[in-house]
Amino acid sequence: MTYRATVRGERFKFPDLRDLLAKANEEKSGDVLAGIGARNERERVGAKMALADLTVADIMAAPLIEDDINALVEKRLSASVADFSSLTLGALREWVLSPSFGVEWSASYRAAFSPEVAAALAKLMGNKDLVLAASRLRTVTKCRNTMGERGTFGVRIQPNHPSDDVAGIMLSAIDGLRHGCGDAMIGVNPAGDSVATVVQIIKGLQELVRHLGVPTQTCVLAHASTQLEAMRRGAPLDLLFQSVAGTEAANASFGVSLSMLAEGREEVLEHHQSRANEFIGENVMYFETGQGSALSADAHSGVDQLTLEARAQAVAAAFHPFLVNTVVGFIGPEYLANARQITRAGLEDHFTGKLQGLPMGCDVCYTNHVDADQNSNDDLLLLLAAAGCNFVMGVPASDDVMLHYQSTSFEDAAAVREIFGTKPAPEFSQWMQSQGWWIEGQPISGLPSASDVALSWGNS
Amino acid sequence: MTYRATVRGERFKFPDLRDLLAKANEEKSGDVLAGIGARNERERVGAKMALADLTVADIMAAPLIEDDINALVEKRLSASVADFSSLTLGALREWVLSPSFGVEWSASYRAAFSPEVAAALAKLMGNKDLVLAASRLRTVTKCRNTMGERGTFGVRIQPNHPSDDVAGIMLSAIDGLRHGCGDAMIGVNPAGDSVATVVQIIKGLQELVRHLGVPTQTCVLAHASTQLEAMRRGAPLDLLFQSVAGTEAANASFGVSLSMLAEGREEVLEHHQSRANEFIGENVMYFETGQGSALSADAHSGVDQLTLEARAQAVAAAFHPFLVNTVVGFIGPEYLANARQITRAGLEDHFTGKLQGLPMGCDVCYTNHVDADQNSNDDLLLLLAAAGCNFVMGVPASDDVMLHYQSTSFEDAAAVREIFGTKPAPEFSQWMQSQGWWIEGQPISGLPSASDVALSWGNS
Amino acid sequence: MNNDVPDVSNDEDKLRALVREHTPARLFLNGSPTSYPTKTWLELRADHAAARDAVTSKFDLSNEQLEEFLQRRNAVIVSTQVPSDEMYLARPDLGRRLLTRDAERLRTLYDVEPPVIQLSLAGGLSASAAMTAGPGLVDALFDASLALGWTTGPVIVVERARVGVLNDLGECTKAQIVILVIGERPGLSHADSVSAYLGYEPRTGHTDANRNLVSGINERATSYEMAARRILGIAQQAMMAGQSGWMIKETPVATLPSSETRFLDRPE
Amino acid sequence: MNNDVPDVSNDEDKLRALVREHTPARLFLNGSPTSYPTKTWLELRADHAAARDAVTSKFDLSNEQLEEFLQRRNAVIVSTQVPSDEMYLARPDLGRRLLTRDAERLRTLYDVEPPVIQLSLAGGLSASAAMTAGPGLVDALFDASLALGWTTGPVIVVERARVGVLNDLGECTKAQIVILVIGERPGLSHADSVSAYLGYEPRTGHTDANRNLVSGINERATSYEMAARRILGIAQQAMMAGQSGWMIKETPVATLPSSETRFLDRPE
Ligand code: B12
Ligand code: B12
Repeated sequence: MTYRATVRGERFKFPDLRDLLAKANEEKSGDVLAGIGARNERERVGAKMALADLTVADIMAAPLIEDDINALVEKRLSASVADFSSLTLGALREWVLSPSFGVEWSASYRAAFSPEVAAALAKLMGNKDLVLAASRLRTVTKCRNTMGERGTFGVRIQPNHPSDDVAGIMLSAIDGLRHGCGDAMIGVNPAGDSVATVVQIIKGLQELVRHLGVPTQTCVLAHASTQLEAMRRGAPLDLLFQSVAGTEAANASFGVSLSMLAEGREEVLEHHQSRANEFIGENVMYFETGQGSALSADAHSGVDQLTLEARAQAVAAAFHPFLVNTVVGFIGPEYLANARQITRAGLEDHFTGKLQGLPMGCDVCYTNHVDADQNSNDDLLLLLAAAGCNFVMGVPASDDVMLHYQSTSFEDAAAVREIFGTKPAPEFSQWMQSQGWWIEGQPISGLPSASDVALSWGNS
Repeated sequence: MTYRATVRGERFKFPDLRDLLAKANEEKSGDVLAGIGARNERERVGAKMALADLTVADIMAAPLIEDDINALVEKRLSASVADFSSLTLGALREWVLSPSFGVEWSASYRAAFSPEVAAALAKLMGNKDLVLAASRLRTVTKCRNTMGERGTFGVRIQPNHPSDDVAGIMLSAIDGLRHGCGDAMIGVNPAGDSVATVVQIIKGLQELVRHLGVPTQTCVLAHASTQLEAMRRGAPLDLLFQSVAGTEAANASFGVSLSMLAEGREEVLEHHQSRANEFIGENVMYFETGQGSALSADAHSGVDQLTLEARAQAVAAAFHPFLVNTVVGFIGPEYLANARQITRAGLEDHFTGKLQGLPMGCDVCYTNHVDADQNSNDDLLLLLAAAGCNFVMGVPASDDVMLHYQSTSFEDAAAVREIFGTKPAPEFSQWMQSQGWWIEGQPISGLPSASDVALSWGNS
Repeated sequence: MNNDVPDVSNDEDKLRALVREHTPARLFLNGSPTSYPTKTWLELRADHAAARDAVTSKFDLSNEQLEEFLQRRNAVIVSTQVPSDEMYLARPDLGRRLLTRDAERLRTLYDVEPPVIQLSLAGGLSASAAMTAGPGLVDALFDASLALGWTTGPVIVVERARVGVLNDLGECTKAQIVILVIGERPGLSHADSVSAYLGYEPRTGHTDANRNLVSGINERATSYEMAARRILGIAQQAMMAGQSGWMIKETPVATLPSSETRFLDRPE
Repeated sequence: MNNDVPDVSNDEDKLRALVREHTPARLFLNGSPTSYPTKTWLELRADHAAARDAVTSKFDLSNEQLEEFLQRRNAVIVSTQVPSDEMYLARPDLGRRLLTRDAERLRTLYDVEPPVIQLSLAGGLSASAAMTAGPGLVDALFDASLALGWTTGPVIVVERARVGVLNDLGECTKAQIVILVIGERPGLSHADSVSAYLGYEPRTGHTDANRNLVSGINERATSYEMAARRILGIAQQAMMAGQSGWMIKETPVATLPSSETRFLDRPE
């Protein structure tokens, strides 16, 4: 089916839905690389106009890609009370932006948005609309603590190390805790992929957490299969991590499938039974996504990267995750060329994720080969805080010494909490209070002593 | 005196303070146009390093420009209890960024920062730092209501008209009031400069305000001399407006001088005596500034545009203004090339203004000849709200049909208030309550009737 | 006061008519209080795309209508020191200075008898506006000057000019009043307005403090005759005062009565 | 628990030494809790400027050290379909495909007997890292392969390559294991690390799911011999399994003990 629009007398034609959705997307280098982006602003506006006139049913009629993610989405939607298939996207947008929507969504419509519709709505919104709409939606999850309540702002400590030196990882984690970070989790990307390394890091983190009594969860972001193997070898796993993408083929290139994730989740839940007193909820998965990953795996099927991101989120949604993280500027300029595209993508991902009911966080970040800097990173961090983002990263001085990119720091996260008057997860806040490390929410000034630091992870 | 720095083995030399300050500035097309900007990022960092090592006394030792603004600044500083001249800028930056600074500033240091030092500090801060530091500083002013209290966020209605049709102006103003905007002021830029036109608009606005009982102030942004003439001819003037720039020469090109402003202010205060019951304070001036105006008047004396902006603010500070507005993206790409530069400049201007004790607002805006769009405008609006900006503009659908640029809209301002949980000026909030136009801070849905609207300004 | 409270209304058409009659501003959008209706949001996006195009429109001397005008007015074409259209936006400094050889040319041309009024035209920030509204306004200024008995030189067209070029024009022509009709920056609602800036004996060193202007001139808003009357009214005041600039205020007599204002619907 | 509470400390030096010994991360900055100390902020800015430079560093085949290495290893130089250095970042798709004529050249060269191990080198996202660490690592891999009795072809240097070029290399050389040493994207603290990506009989259609790697290799962090041992350890596992990819996990034996980790101070 061909779609048409006229912009101030100029006519535009879009041969199919995929093309229309791609052309309606805001400018992204990845869509240009894929050869599907709008050729100019007038064409982009034309596509947005044509898109606004489609009904939700039009969008749902023909799946963009025939793969296992469709089935997952259909199952989800069929369980919901969605009844807006006859609305045009333009009208749906107005509803989603109306002040009462948040309440209605909480009650009934959390599971009612397909990824394609969520992404299409984002294409009909300005940045302020994305922030405003998302700020009205909260998703609360529980594992060893409670994330996502209004008024909270979580931080994952990301204490990576270029060669997985456990002592180095612990030192970074302690510095993060000192700043009130780590309520979302302490999550390490291991440099190596050996099961032994993963076991060692998980055990180290658990020791730290147990020793200090921190009500938080730990995670080691190896391949899911490596984490599961580590768990089988006795590592106490809190959260099972996996990167996911928006097509079956892209997930295959990551070495994962939906069944693998489902089975992994069951295995972790079972493992948690054996540590039942440690958990207050059954959200045990942690996913990372990010625009461009499917295209980078040459598995995008001609679909634009925002739609594919929303599909990756739909995968996450199927497994009741504790946290979902869009690592927005992580890959490089071939997918998001500059600060403006990264900022836009961060706000889009957060909105489409929240709309689909996810506990969205964002790794606000950029690589050294992209046209962005810490100032633009600050901007997106603050915008996402305004949007009610569940959590961000805390990386020592924002410099990830293993993954080689810049994210947000302990100081950044602490500043955001002050500016917005937000707090860590309730259990974590309480723990901070009880520790005496903080006075009125500020870390006590001066540095901890070396021996105390070493003691913190039982290494004297 | 020559300044030096070494960045990873590469040596940089800066022949004088002007050069050092210019090179330490973040990238701005205006500094490049003036031939004074850093040649590359390494040189920029080198300049920042050398700048951080200078003491405040070093900066104050030799004025950058010998003009009447210096005298003004010196008078201001000598009245304050400043005692940090021996601090390096690097150390001063750390103090200004420390959590206790806001309190100390409120008590003693409001008038202690010279524009050059304020601007230099901004050059040593990231965007987050600019937001954080500013968010701790509040300046409260009074005219017909109270602006700037913590928790408030003001909006100037800017109901401009391409040919000064008073009815058209009123219609725009009413739509703004309907959105809860207008507490900062209702301020019209007249298309023409005739005294008769200005009298007519001022009277029209006053009628509207009186008829509806709105506790706000009105302003017509003609040249100051035109406004004063209108006042003499019986127009009830609330605020006296003038654009100011950062050098005596640039102000001369605007047709103003410090003495003219001082005399104008006296005249307005006297006029207010005759309407004494209408005013609750003596802040009767409204100033607009913006990076690039001095260079555009070829009156920059080789000084960078951030320093000159801070100097323009120092002019404003001398006249106890009710509101100061940096019209940040107003002029064009020759001074701020794109969204990133506009965003940075907006945050800088707000910080340097606040630090100097001003009731800073910002016209978050862009022209159609610059590489920016409404999304980037949304970003800066939200960032400034986080920074505690006193007020922004409310322009119908963001489209100024006379000045030909895009600003922020009534809807944008209302959204910001919801996102940040901020309110209009207290008197205005109370008035809204009493009107029944709003239910729980939201305008009643639906449109006012044409006759009611016409009645609002007594034109039935 | 309470009887003035706007009510949910059944006469939306009347309200819309009132707005349309009085202003091109987009009022009473009737969406959510915190976001635009989808239609408005899309319109704004389309208008921005169009306005961006207007900025890059070229001042095309071979344009048919313009060519006819240039011939009829015996126009002299000069250029500022901006080397290319691409550099126009980035170099306002060069846009204020005539090319040396063009300045020489003008000096020679005007050596004999300086005119009272010198009319000039430039693309400025909206070449399309200058091309649409420029000729009509200049013609009207020409006729009105003639009627007042003021001599005028041949029209000067300045390529890639900024307002500050008035100084060089004054130096070269020695005219008593120099008027520069120049394209205003394009707006979102329309991109077809010119301003007329005016200086009394403009000379090197003069600034905006020494200039006056009438802005927002286009056929939708006013007739060129009316605009010309306003501009020459200011010129007359400047001649009487022996100076132009902020101290000269346009007199009410010349002010455009608001009843003359007209706005057409925006093209859909 | 309370006895573990860190206290204001007089032994900052000890803490700093502990950090320096264990990690290059910038820890315990001791500024305000919400902003960096000025010194740190300036360092980060300087490091970013330097990292941006590293991205644009060129993979310079005429570099003296590299030239010597290329000659010694009898290297074959080929290129991907990316037409210029400037387009490398924007076109990862082309960076995964060899130029047709270079692919042909390799096919002919390897027609006789496919090697067990094929070593290759590419600039990737940090040409300077590949030029610094590449030769040493490839030499170590060469020696270790020899010691294990595995045949190797001549080293292939691929200009403007992405990891996915492994497939074409596999197709052309028919080697059992193809190893690509490639510059990792530059970090803020250092920009001198390479990764070694490895595929078992790489063929068109293989994805990252079919590959393994060892990352973060540079002289500060580890000896090339140790890195080579780890990589060939994975190769050995892949040979045994008849496949490479996520199902192969590096065995602890080959894992670098953390005691071997060393970090030098960052250059000031
Ligand atoms: C960028 C990156 C990614 C991107 C890749 C997209 C892209 N276009 O670059 C994304 C986010 C998709 C990604 C995903 C994963 N990554 Co990764 N990634 C990196 C990173 C930061 C930089 C890589 C680089 O500079 N490459 C050089 C350039 C020239 O290569 P390229 O051709 O442009 O891009 C290719 C490679 O980056 C490759 N790649 C990236 N990660 C991985 C991981 C594996 C196992 C393989 C085989 C290939 C691979 O995929 C790209 C497309 O072919 C490295 C860390 C580092 N310091 O190197 C980790 C790293 C390589 N990734 C790692 C891991 C574990 C993963 C995941 C398995 C995580 C997970 N649990 O899902 C997934 C899935 C990987 C897969 N099988 O596809 C580990 C590998 C550990 C190991 N020794 O095996 C590393 C070392 C760091 C880490 N711990 O996260 N990754
Ligand atoms: C941009 C702008 C400015 C900028 C100019 C800087 C710049 N480089 O452009 C700034 C912010 C500095 C400015 C200041 C003022 N402006 Co102004 N400005 C405009 C605007 C929006 C666009 C002008 C344009 O497109 N010019 C075309 C290009 C090609 O010119 P340019 O050479 O690039 O730039 C020159 C002109 O813009 C000129 N200029 C700009 N404003 C004014 C005002 C006067 C009185 C004069 C003589 C010249 C002048 O200064 C620039 C440098 O020479 C117009 C509105 C409009 N729709 O046109 C109002 C407008 C021209 N300004 C106006 C006014 C009143 C002022 C102020 C007097 C306000 C005040 N009370 O201080 C000041 C001071 C002006 C002065 N004497 O210098 C009025 C003029 C009314 C009238 N008929 O006399 C207008 C019509 C709109 C308005 N009501 O604000 N302005």
